[in-house]
Parts: sequence; C-alpha cells; structure tokens
Amino acid sequence: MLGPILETLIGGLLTGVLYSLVALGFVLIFKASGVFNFAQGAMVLFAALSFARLSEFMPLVIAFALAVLIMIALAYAIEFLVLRHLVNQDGIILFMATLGIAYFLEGFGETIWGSDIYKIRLGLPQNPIFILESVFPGGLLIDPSELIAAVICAAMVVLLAIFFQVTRVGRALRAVADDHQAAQSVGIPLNKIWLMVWAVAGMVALVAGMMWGAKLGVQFSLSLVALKALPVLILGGFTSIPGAIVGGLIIGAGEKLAEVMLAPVLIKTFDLAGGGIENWFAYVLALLFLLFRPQGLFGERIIERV
Amino acid sequence: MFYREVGQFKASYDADQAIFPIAQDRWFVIGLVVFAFVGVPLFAGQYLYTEVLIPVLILSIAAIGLNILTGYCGQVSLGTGGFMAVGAYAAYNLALRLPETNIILVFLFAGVMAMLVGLLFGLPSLRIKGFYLAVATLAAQFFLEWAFARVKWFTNYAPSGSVAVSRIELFGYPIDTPGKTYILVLAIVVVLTLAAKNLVRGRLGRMWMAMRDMDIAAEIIGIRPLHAKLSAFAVSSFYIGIAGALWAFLRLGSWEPLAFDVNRSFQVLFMIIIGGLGTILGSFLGAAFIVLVPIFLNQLPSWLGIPISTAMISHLEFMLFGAMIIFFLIVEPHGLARLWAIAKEKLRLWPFPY
Amino acid sequence: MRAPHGAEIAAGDVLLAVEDVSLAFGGVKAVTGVSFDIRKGEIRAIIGPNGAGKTSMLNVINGFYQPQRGRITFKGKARAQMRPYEAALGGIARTFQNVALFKGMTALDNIMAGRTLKMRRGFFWQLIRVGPALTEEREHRHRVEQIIDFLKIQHIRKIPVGKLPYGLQKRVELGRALAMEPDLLLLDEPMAGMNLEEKEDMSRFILDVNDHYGTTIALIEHDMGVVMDLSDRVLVLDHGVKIADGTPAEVQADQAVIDAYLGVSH
Amino acid sequence: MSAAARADTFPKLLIRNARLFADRPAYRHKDLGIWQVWTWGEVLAQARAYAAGLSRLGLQRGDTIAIVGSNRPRLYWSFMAAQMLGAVPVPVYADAVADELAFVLAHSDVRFAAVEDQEQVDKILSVSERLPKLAQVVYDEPRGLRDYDHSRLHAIDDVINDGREALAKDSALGQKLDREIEAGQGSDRSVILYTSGTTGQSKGVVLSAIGCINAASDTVAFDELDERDEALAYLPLAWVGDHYLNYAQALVSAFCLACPESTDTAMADMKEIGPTFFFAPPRVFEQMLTRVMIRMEDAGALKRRLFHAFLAVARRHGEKILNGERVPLVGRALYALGELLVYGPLKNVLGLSQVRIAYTAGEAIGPDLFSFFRSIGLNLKQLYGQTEAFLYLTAQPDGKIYSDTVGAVMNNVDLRIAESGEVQFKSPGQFVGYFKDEAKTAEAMTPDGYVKTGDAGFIDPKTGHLKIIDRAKDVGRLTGGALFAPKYIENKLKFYPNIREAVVFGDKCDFATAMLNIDLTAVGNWAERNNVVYGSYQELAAHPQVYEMLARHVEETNASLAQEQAMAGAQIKRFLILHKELDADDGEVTRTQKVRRSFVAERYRPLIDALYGGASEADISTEVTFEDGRKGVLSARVKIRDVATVPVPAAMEKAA
Repeated sequence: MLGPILETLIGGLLTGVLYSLVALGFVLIFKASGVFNFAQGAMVLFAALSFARLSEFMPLVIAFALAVLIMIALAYAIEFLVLRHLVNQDGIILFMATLGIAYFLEGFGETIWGSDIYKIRLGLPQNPIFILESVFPGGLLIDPSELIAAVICAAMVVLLAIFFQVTRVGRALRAVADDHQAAQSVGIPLNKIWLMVWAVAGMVALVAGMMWGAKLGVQFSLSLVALKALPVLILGGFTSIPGAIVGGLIIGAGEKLAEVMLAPVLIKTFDLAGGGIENWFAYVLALLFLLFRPQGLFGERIIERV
Repeated sequence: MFYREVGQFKASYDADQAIFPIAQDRWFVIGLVVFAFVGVPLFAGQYLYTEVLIPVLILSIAAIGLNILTGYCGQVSLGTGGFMAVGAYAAYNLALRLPETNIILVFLFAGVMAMLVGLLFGLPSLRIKGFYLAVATLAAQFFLEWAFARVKWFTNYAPSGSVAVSRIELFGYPIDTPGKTYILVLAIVVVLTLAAKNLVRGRLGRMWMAMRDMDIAAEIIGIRPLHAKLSAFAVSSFYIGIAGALWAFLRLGSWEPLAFDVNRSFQVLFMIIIGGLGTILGSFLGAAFIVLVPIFLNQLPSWLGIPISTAMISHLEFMLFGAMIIFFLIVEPHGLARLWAIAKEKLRLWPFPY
Repeated sequence: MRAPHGAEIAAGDVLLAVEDVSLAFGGVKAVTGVSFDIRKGEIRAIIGPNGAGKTSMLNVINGFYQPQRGRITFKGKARAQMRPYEAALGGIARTFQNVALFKGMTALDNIMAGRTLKMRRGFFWQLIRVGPALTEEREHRHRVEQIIDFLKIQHIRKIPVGKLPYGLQKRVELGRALAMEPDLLLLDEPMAGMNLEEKEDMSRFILDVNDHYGTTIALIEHDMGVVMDLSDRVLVLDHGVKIADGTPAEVQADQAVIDAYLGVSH
Repeated sequence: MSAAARADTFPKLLIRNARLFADRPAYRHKDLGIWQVWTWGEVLAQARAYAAGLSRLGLQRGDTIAIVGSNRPRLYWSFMAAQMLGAVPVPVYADAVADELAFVLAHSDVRFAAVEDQEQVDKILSVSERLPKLAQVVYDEPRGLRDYDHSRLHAIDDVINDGREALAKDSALGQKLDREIEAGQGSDRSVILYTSGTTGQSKGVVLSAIGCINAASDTVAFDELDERDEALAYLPLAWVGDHYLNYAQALVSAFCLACPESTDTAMADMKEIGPTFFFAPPRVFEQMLTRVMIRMEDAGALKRRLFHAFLAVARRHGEKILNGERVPLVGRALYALGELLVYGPLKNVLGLSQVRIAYTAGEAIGPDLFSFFRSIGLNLKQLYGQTEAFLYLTAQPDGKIYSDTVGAVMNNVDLRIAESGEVQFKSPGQFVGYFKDEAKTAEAMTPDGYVKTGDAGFIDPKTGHLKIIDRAKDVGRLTGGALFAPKYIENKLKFYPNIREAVVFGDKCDFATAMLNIDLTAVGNWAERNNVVYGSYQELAAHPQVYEMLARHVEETNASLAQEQAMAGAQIKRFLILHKELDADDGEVTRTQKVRRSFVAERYRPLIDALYGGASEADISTEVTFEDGRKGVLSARVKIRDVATVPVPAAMEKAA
C-alpha cells in the first residue's frame, strides 16, 4: 500500500511546486505594494493563452520572448490605468480593483486569443520514468515534466530571494509595501517600483502558466486552479517567499493524499456521488491552520500598536 | 429643484431619525412602491418579468445581505454563492419532505439554515481579518458547492444532480404566472428591505459600522467583536439564504449546484461595489446594473447591426464588468448610491452650488 | 457580568490601584514596576517626556495590553486578563491621542455608538423598530443631545466626522466617551495639536465634566500650564519608571522631574 | 376679534387665547435637536405658576423687572407673568455691555431680573453695586450656575415648579392671582422699551396696555393674521419690532411663535419652521441678497445663465403678477416656469416659501433691493413707525406697493407734516411718556398733543403715501441752496453689495462728500476670484482696484440722483474708503447698525477736512476696542478720490 501513497505524495509535491510558483506572484505584489492581487490567477491564464497561441506559428523561444513583452506591457497598463489612481486607498479598495482586473483580463484574453482549449508542447520528455524499482515492485512513477517544472521553480525562487534581500530595489520594494506615503516622502518613485513589480509578477505568471498549460492544457478553469494559490498564501504567510514554497508543497501533497485516502472514506460514510474533494480541501486545510496561527508559517506576528 | 423643505421641522426624535425625513423623498418612495405593485402589472410583459424584474428583486435581497456583512460590517465575503445554495437546497428538501408547508415558511426555513451555516463559517472572522477572511469564505464556497454536488441526500438521489420544483402556491392560491411571482417577490423584498433599514439605523447597525471603521475603537466603547461580527454574518446569511431559495424556486425552477458557483459570489460582490458599499439603496442600484448590462449587451449587436457571437458577448460582458469595477473604484468608491446622493444634494441646494 | 457600580466607593476613596505593573514588548521595556492610585472624583495627570510609557500605562488600564507583572484593582476588585470591552463594561472610557472616531458615521451616530452598552432592546425589537425599541432610541437620543448641548456641537450634528476640523473631532470623541457615563475617563493628550482658544475650551469642558458629572479623570498632557491648572495630583513617568507623584506644586519643585525634562542623562 | 376689545391687558388676552385656542401651538423652541412645543393652554398654566412663584419671591404691582437675553419662550413668559402681577417688564439688549446694562437697570429701578444664561448673570453681578434695588435674579439656562450663591439667584424652572406646588396646595393663592389679573386695566404701564437713540443716552419709552393692544389689533386686522400663522422670533427682545410683532401680535391673533436654537442657527431654523409672517430690517435683506449673488457667482455657467435669465423675467413681470395687474400670457407662463426652476427653490433655500406677509422698516430700503424680493414672489411691504408710537404709523396695503414710499397712514392714526417738514402724529399706540423724564417727554410733544417723530418727509401727491427723506435734524442745505438729505444718498450707495456702510457730508458746504465702508464678504470674494492679494481688511480697503470699483458705484449714484428733481444738486464730488469698519463697540453705530452721524463726524474730523481741503490723501489714527475689551490705536493713511458728477441745469438747483 505504501508504494501508491508515496507515488501520490511525490506527484502532489510536484503539483505543489506549481502552486507555489503562482503563489510567488501573489507574494511579490503584496510584499511590494501591499496589494492582495486577486488577478494573479487571470494573469497566469492570460500568459498561458498568449504563449500557447504564439507558439503555434513561431519557435518556442521567440514565442516566450514575445509573451514576456506582452506581460510587461500588461503590467504597464495595469499600473498606468488602475494603480496610479488608487495610491493611498486602503487595502479593501485595492483588493476589489484586482477583482476587476481579473474579470477584465479573463474576458480580454479569451476575446483576442479565443476561448477553447490549447495544448502547450514544451518538448519536455513525456514518457514517465520510474525510480526506486529496488524498493517497490515496479518503482514509483514520476512525470518528468513536473520534475523539470520543480527545478525551474526552485531556480525562480532563489533568483527572487536574492532580488528582494540584496538589491537596492528590493529594499525599496519592502519600504513601499509598508507605507505608500512614507515611501513617496523619502523619494522612492512609487510608480516605477510598482511597474517593475507587476512586470516580474507577470513573468512568474507566464512561467507558471506554461507549466500548468503543459500539464492540464490552457483553458478557462486554469484561473480557478490559480485561485488555489490563495490557501498556499494562507499557510505560508503573505510576505515570505519561503513560506509560499513550503505552503505550496503542503497544499499540493495534502490535496493528492486527501483524494487518495480521505475521499474513499467520505464516499462510503456519506454515500457520496464521487470524490473530487481537492477543490475544497486546500481551503479547509488553510482555514484550520489560520485558526491556530493567524499570520501563517513565516509571516511576522501582527502587533496592533494602538 | 423639486424639494420644498420649508416648514418641515421635526418635533420628535422619531421624525428626526425617520428613514425619509424629507416629505418629497417620502412621497417619491411611496409613489414608487405603489407604482411597483399596481402600475407595473398593467404593462409588464412576460420577458420584462422573468428577465429583468424578478432577477433584480431577488438579487437585491442577496446584495442587501452581502452589503450588511461587507458594506456595513467591513467583513469581506466571497461565500455568497455557497450560502445561496444552502438556502435553495434547504427549501427544496423541506418542500419535498413536508409538501404542505406554506411557501413563506419554506423560504424562512431556507433563511434560517443559511444563517446557521453562515454563523459556522463566520466563526473564523473572530481571529482573522480582511483578505484572510475572504479566503476563509472561499473555503465555505467551494466546500458547499462540492457538498451539494456530491451528497446525494440533498438532491434526493437525482441521477443528473439537478433538482426541480413543481407547483408553488401561497395559502392555496397557485403562483404560476410571472405576474403573480413578481408580486410575491416584491412583497418579500419590501418587508426585508424595511427590516434591514431598521436594523442598520439602530444599535446593531452602529455596532457594525463601528467594527468596520475602527475595531479597536469599537471595542473600547463596549462592543464585543464576537457579538458584532457574528450578528452581521447571521443576518447577512439569512438574507442570502432567502435570496437563494427565491432564485431557485421562482427564477430557475430547476437547477444544479453550478447555478450557485463562485462566479455568483463575485457577481453579488460586484453589485454592492458598483451599487455602493454601506447603503441599502446601493444594493438595489447595483443589482439592477449587473442584471441590465448583459441584457443591454445582448441587444447591442442587433442595434448596431454587427453580428457578434454569443461566446464573444460573454467575454465582452466579463471585460465590461471588470472595467466598470475599476472605473467606479477610481471615480466614486462609494458607487451609484453616492452619485444618487450627490444628485439629490444638488437638487436640494438648487440653484446654489453650495 | 455587570461589574458592581462605583456607587459604594465614596469620593476620595481609591477607585483604581496600579500595583508594581511591568509591561514589555519583546525586548522593549515600556513600563517597569509602576505603582500609583487614582481616587474617585479627582483629576489625575500623568506627565513625562515622550516615550516615558504614558500611553502604554493607559493601554494597560484600558485592557489593550496585558502586563507581564503586577496587579490592577478597579472598584475594589482585582482583575486578571481584561479585554477592552470588559473595561468598558466596568465603566472605563477613553479617548486616543490621534482621534479614533468612526469615519463613516456622522458626529451624532458616533456619540450614539457610545450608548451601545446602555441600550437593552434585543435584536427582534430593533428589527421592527416600534414601541419599546423606539422609546429606547428616543431616551438615548435625548441623553446624547444633552451631551451635544454640553459640548456646544449642535451645529455639526449631522456632518460625517471625517469632514470635521481637528478640534471638533476631539470634542466628538470626548462626547462619545461621556455617552458611556463612565466612572473613570482616560484622556490621552486631549489638547494635542490645538490652538490656544481650543485649549481653553477643552480645559473648561474637562473641568465641567469633572464638576458636573463627577467623573474621575486620568489625563495625559504635555502642556505644564494646563496640568497645573486642571489636575489635583500628578504622576511623573520617565523611561517607564515612576520618578514622582504628588500635587502639582510638589511635582514642579521635584529635582528628579526637572532633570527628566531637561534631559540629564541617567 | 371683538373679544380683544374687552381684554385690555395682555394677561387677559392670554386667558382668552387659552380658552379659544387651548390646544393650538403657541410657542416652539428648538432645543436638544428637536422643536419643543407648548399649546396656549400649557402656556397659561406655565405663566400662572411662574407668576405665583415670582409673587412668592416678592414681586408686586408697580415693580419693574428687567428681561435680558435672546428669544426664549421662558423669557416671553416672564413678560406675561410680570404683567399678571401688575409689574412692568423692561427688556434690555442681550449683547449690551455691562455699563449700558447697569444704566438701564438703575434708571428703571429694577427689583427683579429674568435673564437667559450664565453670561448675563455674570454681567449683572459685575455691576451689582450700582443696582441697590435689585432683589432677585432668575435664569433660564442652568449651565455653569450650579455652585453660584443661590440666596438671590433662582432657575426659572424652580420658580415655576414652586409656584405650581403653591397653587396646588392652597387655592387662595390662585384666587389672589386671578384678582390681581382682574385688577389690571388698560391704563396700566404694560412695558418700558429703552430706545437706543442715535443721539445721546437711551430713553425709557413707557407704553400703556390698552395702547399696545389697540395698535396690535389694528395691524392684525390690516394683515388678517390669525391662529394658523407662524413667525420666527430672531430679533432682539428689547427692540420695539420684536415686542410688537412677536409678543403683542402673537397674543392678539394667537399665532404661533418659534424661538431658534441659537442666534447663529436662526436662518437654518427659519428654513425648518417656514414662517408665514416675516419681519426684517433692510440690512438683513441686503445680507440675504449679497449671499445669494455671491453663491450664484460660484455656480456652474449653465445654472448662472438660467438664473439670470429668469431673474430678468421676474424683473419684467414679477411685481405686476404679485400686485395682480394684467400680464401677457407668455409672461405669465415664463414666470410660472421661473417659479418652478428658480424663484421657488430660491425662496425654499432662504426659508421664505410660506411667507404670506413680509415687512421691512427701521431705515429706508434701496428700491432695487425692494423690487428684487417682490419680483420673486415675496409679498414684501414697507412700514414706518418708531418706539414712541409702538411701531406702526404707516404701512403699505397689499396690492398698492411703491418702492420709495413707506405706505398709507394706518386707520385710527392722525398724521401731519409740520412746516419744518417734520412728521408728527397722534395714534392709539402712542407712548405715555419717557420713564422718569418729564422734561424729555414735553420736549418730544407739540403743545397741541402731537408727538414729534424727528423724521423729515412729505405726502407724495401721486400715491397718497408718506415719503421719508431723512432725520429732520440731518436734512440740510448746500451753500448753493440745494437740498441735502444724507440718509437718502447713503441708501442709494449702500444698495451696492460691495458697500456695507456710507456716511455722506454736505450740510452748509459747497459740495457733498462720502466716507465708505467696503463689505468684506463681497469684496473679499471679488478679490479671491480676481486673485487680488490682501493681508487685512485695511489693506483691501486701500487697494487701488477697490477704489476704482467703488468710484464707478459713486458715479452711478450721482447719475440716479441727477434724475430726481429735489436731490440733483447734492451729487458727491469726492469720496474715501475708511480703513476700519464702523463698529458698535466703538460707539460709531447703534446696536441696530444705525450710523451715529455726529459722533462719526467728530471722530474722523481730519478726514473730512482733507475731503474739503482738496488733499489727495490724509492720515488718521483712532482708538479702537477689540473683541475682548482691550483698547488699542489704529492709524492709517487714507487716499481720497475725485468723482465725475452729472451737470445739472442751474435753474433746477435753485428750485428745491
């Protein structure tokens, strides 16, 4: 029985990596502008759509470059049309603005790129490979594309960690996140900072979109999957990059394991019409976690100074 | 311009704090309600009832519910769809298992069940705030959606997972034509709106608004956060539950869980943002706006003569909603209700600017 | 759990006793080993240079922070963990240094919010808002109007507080605290950022409150002139430690106090 | 109103009202956020209890009781309660400074005082050594008086409650009170009103009960006032206007009197109450019009064009429609549209929508100002009178309204013009005499019993209405013989929103000159819109562009003077703008803003010499009292401007 469980665990962990990639986009924008960017899921979908359609009639590398340019242009548009007018508004207003951006992006993406399902062929090796044949009969099946995705994701994380902690811009980002007005008063060019942050988040979304697209195919439900990044943030804390990674892994693995182990139990006891509990399990897991540690794994403890 | 406030002095606190202290407002609203009950049935066609009036009225109830929670009490919730589903299925099961119960009791039962579930998912709001709470309510949304799709008891073991409602009657009088349904819904809306307005103007309303504006300050004047937040969740879910039951029974007739998915939550949230957070009037304006825009969009191609495919129209709809949300948040964060209030203020000060 | 009303404590008796209280945030020691008392009916000033722990002390009394060490007895009853709303229930009201008003509500609603504790009518009555619910709303509105009349803010009754000038916001916040009919009123620098005329008005209001309603007042204030005029007894804090306690005259002559203010290093 | 004839004192009127209109509203007062109301029945009960309380404190027939404060129901009831006991109320201005108060209270031998609040109590206590006879003081607003020595100080509510308990306990007291009321007759002294004469100390005008009631009954009949009418009491209690229009007429016609929450919320309260009868001195109408015009200038272009377009329609047809004259259908339709879009809302915002009858008096009103309000549908009429006549002498009947007359002589009033041009009268409301001042009384009467008004005027042959030119003693002649009526010219100047006050000189001089005060709100608003920078009132007053603007106003005035045959000669040749506002605290104007001409002439002698000496500027330094009573010296260098005058054919000049 251990074999299949281990196998689902590894599969879950690899999916978890993809979740954390999406979550990274959230963390980046929240850390830099204090905005809880609900549109990150839509950006993933938009990026995947543009890459998928472009890669149909041009080599992958050019398609990727073009997609990056598109995402930067998108970031510029968001900053110029929306964020610039909402400086100093409180969090709730900004949060709802990203809701608007999400809806707009989904509609816009499907209008220009079309709305059926598109395959993304990254030329990654498809055939499954097996490891640990010696321990388990038949070895454990691992999907190579997920493995590569995990490696890319790890590289992205290291890159971003350095970017935030070390570079001058990173420090400015942290200041902006704390207080827009204070940052402006010390001369930090707020608009430029936001522009850059949204562009980087756009690229992260592109990579995530490509990985997810390769795995599930690019379709509308992708933005719902991206929504799954929210529980990851809850677990990992909104402001910490390592938190996003660990949170992603927990949610990824937890989901898969729950589907395999918890679902059958539920179906039997409640005589359900099928499992599919992974679309709510992540949220409930995050909710339970919140009740004990409201600020998540790595987030700072919020002290209400009166 | 039309206001003649001279002579309308207030001799009692009740008059001073009435819902409509100015006579011109009172007569306008009374006229509106009488017109709605008597005038509309004279000329309304079947399409106007089923596609415009009934949806707007039912969704207004949901919008009022969410406005109480998010607009007045400041607790963001994305679980509206789920709570509507609870209302719908509770009503369905009660009507199924005890057929003779009066339809009003069925709707009330739906409200109460939604309230209980709302309280359950409202508990986290005591420890977590803002975005974290939004995610917690998403948990409710997805869990409930899944539960109604998977637990066969709720859908009475229907193979397709969708359920239907047959005859509806009120005290033996069948509600079968759109006209009668409209009148029933309208009556419920008037009662619920009045109740909501009274709650919001009283002690509870002030407690909610205090929690919204500055919860630490609310605590020092003796408002228990538990009492304030949970009461907001309870009342909000009660309204949303009734809206869910009405939507299922009187709008859809037959439905499956997908009718109350996460997009429904977004839709109702958009209503109160565009309509106006923290206003009862805003809920109505928002509901009307969100229902009318798609209808307007569908007529567009025929007016302009350019053929637009239905899929494209739904995409345009998404884009337009997204753009409208951003537009309102920038231009007037307090939504249509504030624009209405500004217009009214200008009329009262007419011809002066200030 | 209705705390016993302060009636049985006669004027002059100890209403609030703070015994050896220490409070620290991680490494930062806000207050260390402070003991003092406030007698019923007096105006007790708490002064000290910035960062002396004045506001932290107020927050401990008011239940925002739980002290690591020491005990607080209020109306003769020692209390352990205390949430702010329990303090409010017990009869402690307070104002904040930089005004904590409900921006979305009018001045009248803000003060009416102060009546929340006193109003009894349940949920159902508020729903239908007839009969008893209306009479209750009427009675409390009458009480609030007396406070509005007392603070001379009739002309800003229906204006959202966000639009009011700073001086008037301070008065509305004082009105909200008075609406709670407190036994102990904690004022955190009620005159910060006010011009001379506004300071005179606020001082007169504070004296009238103490005289007219008999409310015991704990007052944090920097302006020595005001402290000397208004307060019966003065507590001086510096770096979280009590360095003097007595009548305004005694405190003014105390060398330790002069050093603290003139910045003699410790 | 025949019943009024039998009731020859105000208390008897009160009893009649309580019988006829027991549950009609009599008094309203905005307090604690809402309008409290008392019916006539309740007012009688309160007044009786109050009178019983006062008599237990020792107030008896013949005593005088001072009443100091703003318009409050309890202070009006103090009048009634005192009159029930046969005591004589003496109202005093609430904003009078301590020694003005002391003079009036001492002069009228006051034993009691009913005051509004702590401020007035402190004023009285500060001069108590000059008031040996003062036994008791009662106050309405208890705020801050808690720990005062209450041996001779009581709250009015306590007095009323004490009286009520006493009346309840021993019915003999009730009968004694009724007998006291019955004992009152028409000839009793009903009230003493101290007029703030523009010259010298104020005199105490004594009015008899039957005189007041007869005068009030005539005007109530004249304007058909009845118990359904409402009025707002916002003018000072001590002024004859308030005592007549709000106290006397209220009791005679039983209409309801509303007291505002405070002086600065009076205009807002007026909008809430919506009075049907409204009285205001020209200055209030001036301020209203200035505020309207300034606010409209900030309105959007469309609204402004619409507003001025319909004002033009009103100017053409408004007054004719109000007077009921024939107007072409188009005009009537346009005016109706204007009523919906502009005049109706305008009256609504100003609180005048329900006004059936509006009066103005106290000084002459500018013709354009007068016709503006009539053209938007306000039935504004002029009346003329003075304290010694208990107000009414002449009033304009509905329908026959001319902007430059003060109306036809009231019935029962015998009015004649002495050869010196002075107006003299005999009237029902005629005063009994000046209190303790037989000499002044004789001086004010003619041998054959007429009262000299001190105003110059003539009966206009065309309309039969009285036309007032000026104060009799101020009317002079230029050296060239032309008639010089300073008031007449000043009113024309003051009509411009930018000019708040004007003082014109010319008697026994070669030509007329003027000293002007700018209106800070109007000119300040003009400065803001034309981004003219100024630091203080003084700097703005001296600004060359302001001088230019006012010079044009003076030239326009000269042009309009030239059209009037009697006034053509007295055109203004030179003027200056004063560096400070003429202020009551400096004694330059009376409490009701009337200029004290001789005092001002004396105080600004150097400027007048410069005006006539041909200098182009002059230095002046005057002693000034600031708001908190401190004294200081204000000095400035004031520029003088020459102005063009319209040449008048020499023959015209001699004719006047």
